[in-house]
Amino acid sequence: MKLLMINSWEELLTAAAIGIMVVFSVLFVLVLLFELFQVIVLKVAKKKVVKSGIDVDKIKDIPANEIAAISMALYLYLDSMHDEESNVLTIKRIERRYSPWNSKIYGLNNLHR
Amino acid sequence: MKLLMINSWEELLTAAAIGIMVVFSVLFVLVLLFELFQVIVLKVAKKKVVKSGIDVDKIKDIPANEIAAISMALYLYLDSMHDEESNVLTIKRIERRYSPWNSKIYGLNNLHR
Amino acid sequence: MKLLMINSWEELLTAAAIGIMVVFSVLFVLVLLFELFQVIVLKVAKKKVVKSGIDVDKIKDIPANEIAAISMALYLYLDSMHDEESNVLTIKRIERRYSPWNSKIYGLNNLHR
Amino acid sequence: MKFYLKSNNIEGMKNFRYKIGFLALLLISLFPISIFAQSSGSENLVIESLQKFWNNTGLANFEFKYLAMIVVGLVFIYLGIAHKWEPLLLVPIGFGILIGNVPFTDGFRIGIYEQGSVMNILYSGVVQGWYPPLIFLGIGAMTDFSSLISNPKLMMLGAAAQLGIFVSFIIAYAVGFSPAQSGAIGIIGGADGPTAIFISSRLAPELMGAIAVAAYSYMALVPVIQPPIMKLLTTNKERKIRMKPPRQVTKLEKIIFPIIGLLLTTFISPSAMPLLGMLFLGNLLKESGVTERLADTARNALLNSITILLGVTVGASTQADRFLTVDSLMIFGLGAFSFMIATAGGVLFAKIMNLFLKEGNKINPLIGSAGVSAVPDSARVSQDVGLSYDKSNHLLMHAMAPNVAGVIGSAVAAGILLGILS
Amino acid sequence: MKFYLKSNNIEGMKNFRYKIGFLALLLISLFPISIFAQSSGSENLVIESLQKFWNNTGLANFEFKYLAMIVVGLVFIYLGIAHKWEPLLLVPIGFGILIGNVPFTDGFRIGIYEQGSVMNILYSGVVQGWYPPLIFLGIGAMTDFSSLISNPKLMMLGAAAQLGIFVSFIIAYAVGFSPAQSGAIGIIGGADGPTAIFISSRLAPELMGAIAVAAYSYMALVPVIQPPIMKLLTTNKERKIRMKPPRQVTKLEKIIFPIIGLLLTTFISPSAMPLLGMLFLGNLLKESGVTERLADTARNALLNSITILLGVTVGASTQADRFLTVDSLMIFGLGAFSFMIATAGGVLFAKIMNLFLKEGNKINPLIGSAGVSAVPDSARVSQDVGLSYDKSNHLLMHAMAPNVAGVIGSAVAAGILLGILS
Amino acid sequence: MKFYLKSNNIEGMKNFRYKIGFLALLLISLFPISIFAQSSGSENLVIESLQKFWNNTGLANFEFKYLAMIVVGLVFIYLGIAHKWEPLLLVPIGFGILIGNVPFTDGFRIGIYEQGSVMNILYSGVVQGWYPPLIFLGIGAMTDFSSLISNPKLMMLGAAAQLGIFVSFIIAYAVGFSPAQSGAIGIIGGADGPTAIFISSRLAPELMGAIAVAAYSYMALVPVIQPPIMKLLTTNKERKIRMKPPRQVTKLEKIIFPIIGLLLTTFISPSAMPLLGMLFLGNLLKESGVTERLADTARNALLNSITILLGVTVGASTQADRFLTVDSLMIFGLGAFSFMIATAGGVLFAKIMNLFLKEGNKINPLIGSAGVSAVPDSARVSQDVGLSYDKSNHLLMHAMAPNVAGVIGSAVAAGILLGILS
Ligand code: NA
Ligand code: NA
Ligand code: NA
Repeated sequence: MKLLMINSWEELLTAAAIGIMVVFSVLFVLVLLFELFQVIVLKVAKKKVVKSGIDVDKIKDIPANEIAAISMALYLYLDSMHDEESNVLTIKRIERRYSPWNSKIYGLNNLHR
Repeated sequence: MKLLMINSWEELLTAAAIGIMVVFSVLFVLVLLFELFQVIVLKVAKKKVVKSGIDVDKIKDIPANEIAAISMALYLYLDSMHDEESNVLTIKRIERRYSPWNSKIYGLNNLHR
Repeated sequence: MKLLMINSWEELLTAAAIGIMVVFSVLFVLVLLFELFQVIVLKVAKKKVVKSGIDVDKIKDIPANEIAAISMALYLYLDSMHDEESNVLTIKRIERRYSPWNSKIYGLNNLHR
Repeated sequence: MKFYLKSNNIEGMKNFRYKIGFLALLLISLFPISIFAQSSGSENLVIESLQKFWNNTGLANFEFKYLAMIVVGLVFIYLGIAHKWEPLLLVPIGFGILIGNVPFTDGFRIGIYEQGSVMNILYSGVVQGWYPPLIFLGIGAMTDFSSLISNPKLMMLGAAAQLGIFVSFIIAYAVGFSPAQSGAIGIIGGADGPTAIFISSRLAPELMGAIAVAAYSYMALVPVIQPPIMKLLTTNKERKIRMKPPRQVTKLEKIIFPIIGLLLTTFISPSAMPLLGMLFLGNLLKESGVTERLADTARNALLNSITILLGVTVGASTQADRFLTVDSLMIFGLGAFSFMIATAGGVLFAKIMNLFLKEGNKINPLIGSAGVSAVPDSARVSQDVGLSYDKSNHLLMHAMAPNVAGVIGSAVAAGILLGILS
Repeated sequence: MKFYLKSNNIEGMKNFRYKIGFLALLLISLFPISIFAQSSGSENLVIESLQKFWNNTGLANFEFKYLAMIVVGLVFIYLGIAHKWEPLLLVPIGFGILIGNVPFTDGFRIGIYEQGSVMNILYSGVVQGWYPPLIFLGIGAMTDFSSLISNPKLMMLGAAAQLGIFVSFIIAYAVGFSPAQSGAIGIIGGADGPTAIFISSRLAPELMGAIAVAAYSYMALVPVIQPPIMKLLTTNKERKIRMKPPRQVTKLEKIIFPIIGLLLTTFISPSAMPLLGMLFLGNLLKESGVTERLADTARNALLNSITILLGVTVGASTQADRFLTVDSLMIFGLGAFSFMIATAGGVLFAKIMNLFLKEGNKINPLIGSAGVSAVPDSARVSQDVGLSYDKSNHLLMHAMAPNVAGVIGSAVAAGILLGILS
Repeated sequence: MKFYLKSNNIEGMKNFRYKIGFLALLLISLFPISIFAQSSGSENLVIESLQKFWNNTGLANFEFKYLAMIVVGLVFIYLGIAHKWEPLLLVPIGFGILIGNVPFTDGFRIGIYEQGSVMNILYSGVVQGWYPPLIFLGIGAMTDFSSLISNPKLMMLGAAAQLGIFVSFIIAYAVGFSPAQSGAIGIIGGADGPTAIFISSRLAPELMGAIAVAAYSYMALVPVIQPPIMKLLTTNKERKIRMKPPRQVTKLEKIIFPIIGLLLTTFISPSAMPLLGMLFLGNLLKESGVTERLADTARNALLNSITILLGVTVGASTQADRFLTVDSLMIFGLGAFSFMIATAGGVLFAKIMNLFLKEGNKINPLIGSAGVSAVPDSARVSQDVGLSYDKSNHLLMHAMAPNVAGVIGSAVAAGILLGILS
C-alpha cells in the first residue's frame, strides 16, 4: 500500500523533496484563501464603517498600542458574550487562551502554574 | 510463573508468614527513611529559624490547638494559592436543569446556546 | 435466539401489535403505580399540613401562576440547598482533602454529602 | 502609522510582490531536484513519484458524491450554528460528515471502515453499542422527572407517540426492507438519537449511518415538522385548554421513581436494559442527594466526551460510497413519515383521553406532540404553538411530562423490537 | 380553581373514569388484531407470539433468588442514601445489583456475562483489572500524606492491620478454598475495594462478585464492626492517651514522598505496581504544584467516571444464579472475620509499640484500628470512640496516618499475594 | 508541652528504643515459623521460599541500566517541577520512566510490554495511535487561530520550519535507519509530541519510546536550544524590526477557518486526517459559540485524562532493556539536529520573505523560530529574545501565527510521510 517503495537514495531524496514541497503548497494555498477572505471581510467592514458615518480618516492615526488595547477590550467583551447564558452568576471561568491582544498565552504548560 | 506451588499446609503457612513479614519490612523501611528525612528537614528548618532571629524558646508553649488552628489557616491559605489563576472571578457555574417550575429547560441542545 | 422468526406479513403485523401494546401496558402500569404513590404521599402531606395548623381552605384560591412562582422559588431554594456545601458563592470549589490540621476529611464518601 | 483597516494597507493583495517571489522560490526549490533527477537519470522517478502522490490525494479521488455529502455536512454545521438547532449534535455530526467524505485511497488506515484506523477505533463504541447507554446515563443525570411524577397520566402520551415507530416498521417492511432493518428504521420515529443508534447497531449495522443522520436531522427539524400537524389535528378550543399547575413532588418520590421505573420496565422488556438501566442509574445518582459528585461527572465530562465521539464518528460513517444509496433515501422518507405519525399519535391520544376526563382536568392536546421525546425541543414546540393561540397559557411544564415519558417509551419499544427481531 | 394539594382534586384516583376508558381502548386496540388473526387463520400465531414474548420477560423467568438479590440491592441503596454509608459506592453497586438481577433469557446480549453485551463491555475494565488502578490514581490525587510524613512510625499500624489478610487467607484455605481463592478472599481484610477487585480479577475471577460486595459491605459497616473490638482490647487509661499534634510538613517532603514510596514499595513487591504506581502518580500530580490541572481531572472526572462504571458492573456481576452459592456465604463470613482480625491487629500492635515508647510519646491504641484503611471511615471511628471517653481528645489527625498507610500496606500485601499465587 | 519543632523531641531518632524493640518483634515473629519449620522438617522450604520471593524483587533483578533510567526519570520530574518546563508532560513522563524501570521478572503481568498487564492495556491507546488525535482535539479546543487569520502570510514560516523534519529524515537514512524509521525520527523536528507519537506508532513502533522522550525533551529544552541559533542567523537591525499589530478577526472568519483548514489540508494529505480532523473539530467546537460545553470537556477533562495516560505509558515504555541502545542515542542526536535545522529554517525563511516585502511590512525574523510549533514555548522564546534587543518590541502576538501554523505544518508533513512510507 506504500506510495513509494524506497530502495535507493534517489527515491528517498525524491520523497523528501515532495514532502517539503507539499507542506509549502498546502500552507501557501491556505495563505491565499485567507488573504482573499480577508479582503472580502475588510471590504464589508469598511462599507459598514462608511454607512455608520464614522470618518475612517479621522481615526486613521490612533497609535498601535491604543488599538491593541481597544481591540483587547472588545475581544474580551465579545468573548464573554457568547457564554453569557451558560454561567449565570459567573463572570466566567477565564480560560487562558491566547489571543493576539493578550499576552497571557495558553498552552499545555502554562494553564496552571 | 508462580513463585510457590502451594500444595501443602507447610507451603501455605510459609507463604502467609513471608507475606506478613514483607509488609512489615516494607513499611518499616519507609518509616526509617522518613524519620531520617525528618531529622534533616528539621535541622534545616531550625537553622532557618535561628537565622531569622525568632526565639524558638519563646514560642515553645503555644498550646497545641492554637498551633493546629494556625496551621490549618495557613494550609487553607496556601492551598487556595496555587489555584488562584484557575478560578478567578467565578462564583458558580449553575447547572441549568429542567424542573417543571423552571422555564429554562435543560437538554442536550440548550445547555449552551 | 429470536423471539419470532418473521417470514410473513401476519407475523410482522403481530409483532407490531404486540410491540405497541407492550409499550402502552408498561407505561400504564407505571402510571398506576405513581398515581397510587401520589395518593399516599398526599395523604401524608395533608396530615402534616393539618398538624401544623395551616388552614388549607384559606390558601385554596391562590392563583395558579402565583403557585408556580412560589413553587419555582421553593424549588430553586431547595435545589441549591443540597449543593450548599459544594459550591454556592464559593470563590473556589474547596476540595475537602484531609490534612492533619483540618478535620473535614476527604474520602470517597464525604466529598459530597 | 496608518490605520490598519484601510485596504490599501493590506499587503499581499494590493502588491503581489511577495507572492510572485514565493512562486519563484518554489520553482527554485524544484531546480536542484530536477538537476539531481537528470544527473542520475531518474527524471522519470520524480514524475512517477509525484504521480503516485497525486493519486492518493483527495483531489485525485474526488467524485461528486463526496461533494454532495460535504455540502450536507456544511448544512448541518450551518443549521447548528446559525439556527441553534441541536448544535451539540449537528456540529459534531456535520464536521464528522466532512471528515468521512474527504476522498482517500484504502490501505493507509484513514477511513472509518478500515480496520485499525483511529476513526474505526473510536467508532467501535457505536458499533458495539456502548456509547448510547453512557449518553443515557448523562441524560438521566440531567433529567428531572418531577412533572411526570406529579401528573402520571400524562405519561400515556409518551406511549401513544411511539405509534410512529410501529407504523413505519410496517411500512419499511412493505417497501422491501428486512424485518430487522424495518425495526431499526421504525425507531427513527422514537425521536431519540442514542436509542436509534443503539438499535441499529444491533439490528441493522449496515444502515446505521443513514438512520442516525435521519434521526438527528428530524430531531433538529422538530420545530418545522410538528406545528402543522398539531394545528391540523386540534380545534381552536382545544388549543386554549388550560391545565392545572403540577404539584410539588417530594424528594422520596424522586428517589423511588428511577428504582420502580427500572424494575417495571425491564421486567417486561429486558432488552431495554442497557438504555433504561443507565438512564435510571443516572437519575438516581442525581436525585439521591448523596452522589451529586458522580451525577455531575455523568452529565458533564462523561456525557460531553461521548457526545463528541459519537457525533463525529456517526457523521464520518456517512462515507458517500456507502451512504448515497436508494436505501438511504427511503430511510429519510420513512423517517419523516415516522415523525409525523408519532406527532399525530400523541396529539390524537390526548384528545381520546379528554373524552374520559371531566372538565377542568382536560389535557391540552398540543402537549401530546411532546410525547415523541426529542427532549426538550418538542416540549418547547408545544409551548410556542400554545402561546400563539393564548399568550398567557404556558404549556411547557406540562409538556415536559410526555416529553421525558417519550424517552422511556421509545426505549421500551426499542427493547421489544430487539427482543423480537435480534 | 381549587388548591392542588387537596386530595379530592387528584383525578385518576377519586374518579376512575379515564382509567376505565383506557382499558376499553386497550381492548379496542386488540380488536383489529383479533379480526385480522381470525381472517387469516393465524389466531394461533398471535397467542403463540404473545406466549413467546412472555417467555422472555423478567416476569416469566422470575425466581425467588432474584428477588433476594434485588432486596440486597435495595438495602445497599437505602444504606447509602438514608445512612450515608459510603454512598458513592453503595448507590451504584446497589443499583447495579438491581440491573444484574432482572431475570432475562440468554441470547439477547443483556447479561453481564454474555459476550458483546453492553454490561459485559463495561465490565471488561473490572475483569482486565484496569479500573482499580485508575481509581487509585484519583485517590492518590486526593490524599494528603502529611500526617504520615510528620509521624512516620504510625505507619507501622497500617502494616499490623494487614494481619487480617493473612489470617483469613489461612482460614479460607482451611475451609476448602484453593490457595489462589484464599488469597483473594483474604484481601477483603485489606478494607480496600479497588485492591480487592484488582486481586480477585487476577486470582479468582469466579469469586469477584462476592468478594467485591463483601469488601464494600464491610467497608460501609466499619462504624458497626470496629468499636466493640476496639473497646474490648483497650483499657480505659489507654483510650485517653493524648498524642502530640503533628508538625507542619514541607512541600519538598510531600513531593518526595510519592517518589520514594513508589521506588521502595515496588522494588520489594513489583506486583503491587499497577496499584501503587498509580496511587503515587496521582499524589505527585497533586503535590507537585505544577500539574494541578491533571490532578484535578484525576480526582474528579476520571475518578467519578470509573467509580460509576466499576460500581454498576460489580453490582451487576452478582447475578443470582452465579452469586447465591455456599461459597458466597462463606466469603461473607470470612470477610467479617478478616475485618475483625485486622482491627485487632492494629489496636494490639499500637499497644506493643507503646511498650517501647517513653511517656509522652505513647500512641493511643484507638488509632490502631484505622490501619485497616477503609479511608476515611475507620479514622473517623477512631475519632468518635476516642471522643466518647474524653470529649476533648481529637484523634482524627493522628488516625489518618495509619489510615493512609493501610492503603499502602494492603497494596503491598496484594502484590505479595499476587507474586506468590498468580 | 514542648514546642514540637525542637529536635530533642523527635522520638525515634534521639532514642532508638522503639526501633530496637521493633527489630526484636520481627525476630520474635520469625520464631514460630522456625519452630514450625523445624518440627515439620521443612526448614528448607522456608529458606527456599524466601529465596524465590527475593528472586522476584526489584532488588534481585537490579541492574545499573535501570538506575540510569530512574535517574533520567528523576531529572524529568525535577525539570518539570523546579524549572516548570512543560510540567504537564515531563512530570507524568518522568514518573512513567520510574514505573517502567522498576526491575521485575516476567510472567506476573507487570511490565508494559507484557500482554494483559494494566500498563499494557493503557498503552494500547498509544500503540493504536488514538491518544494523539484526542490530544489534538483538546489542543484545537484551546487554540485561538486569530493571529494566523489576521496575517496569513506568517503561516509560511510554519511551513519553513518543517525543513528540520525532512533534513533529519535524510540524515537518519544516511546513518542506517530504514526509510520508515527515518521518517519517524525526522518528525521529532516537528516539535509536536502527539504528532511524533502518532507517526512512530505507525512507522516505527519499536522506536516509539526513544522518539517520544526525545521529542518531549527537546520541546522542554526549546528555551535553551533556539536562542543561539536565532541570534546567529539575524542581524541586529533585523532583530529590532517592529511589526504592525494584527487586525481584529471576525467571528465568521474564526468559524470558517477550521472548516476550510480541514478540507484543504486533508484533500491534499489525507493521511493527516486523524490529527488534523480532530484539531479542527476541537477548534470548531470552541469557535462555534454553540458548543462551548463540548469544547470545555475536550480541553479539560478529556485532554487531561489522555495526557496523564499518554505521559505515564510513554514514560514506562522506556524500559531500560529495550531503551538503552545505540539507536536511542542516535535518535537523541538526530532529534537535536532536527530541532536546530527547523529553527534555522523558520528564521531564514523570514529573511527570504523580507526580500519581497516592502518597508513597513517586513517580518522580524525572530518570530520565524516559532514556526517549529512547541506551542507556546517557542513563541515565548521569540518574545524574550526580541525584548532583549528592544525592550518595547513585543513579538509574542506575531509569533503565535507561525507557532500554531507549525502545528498544522507538522501534521501535514506527518501525513505525507505516512502516505509515502507506511
Ligand atoms: Na421517544
Ligand atoms: Na488496607
Ligand atoms: Na511543528
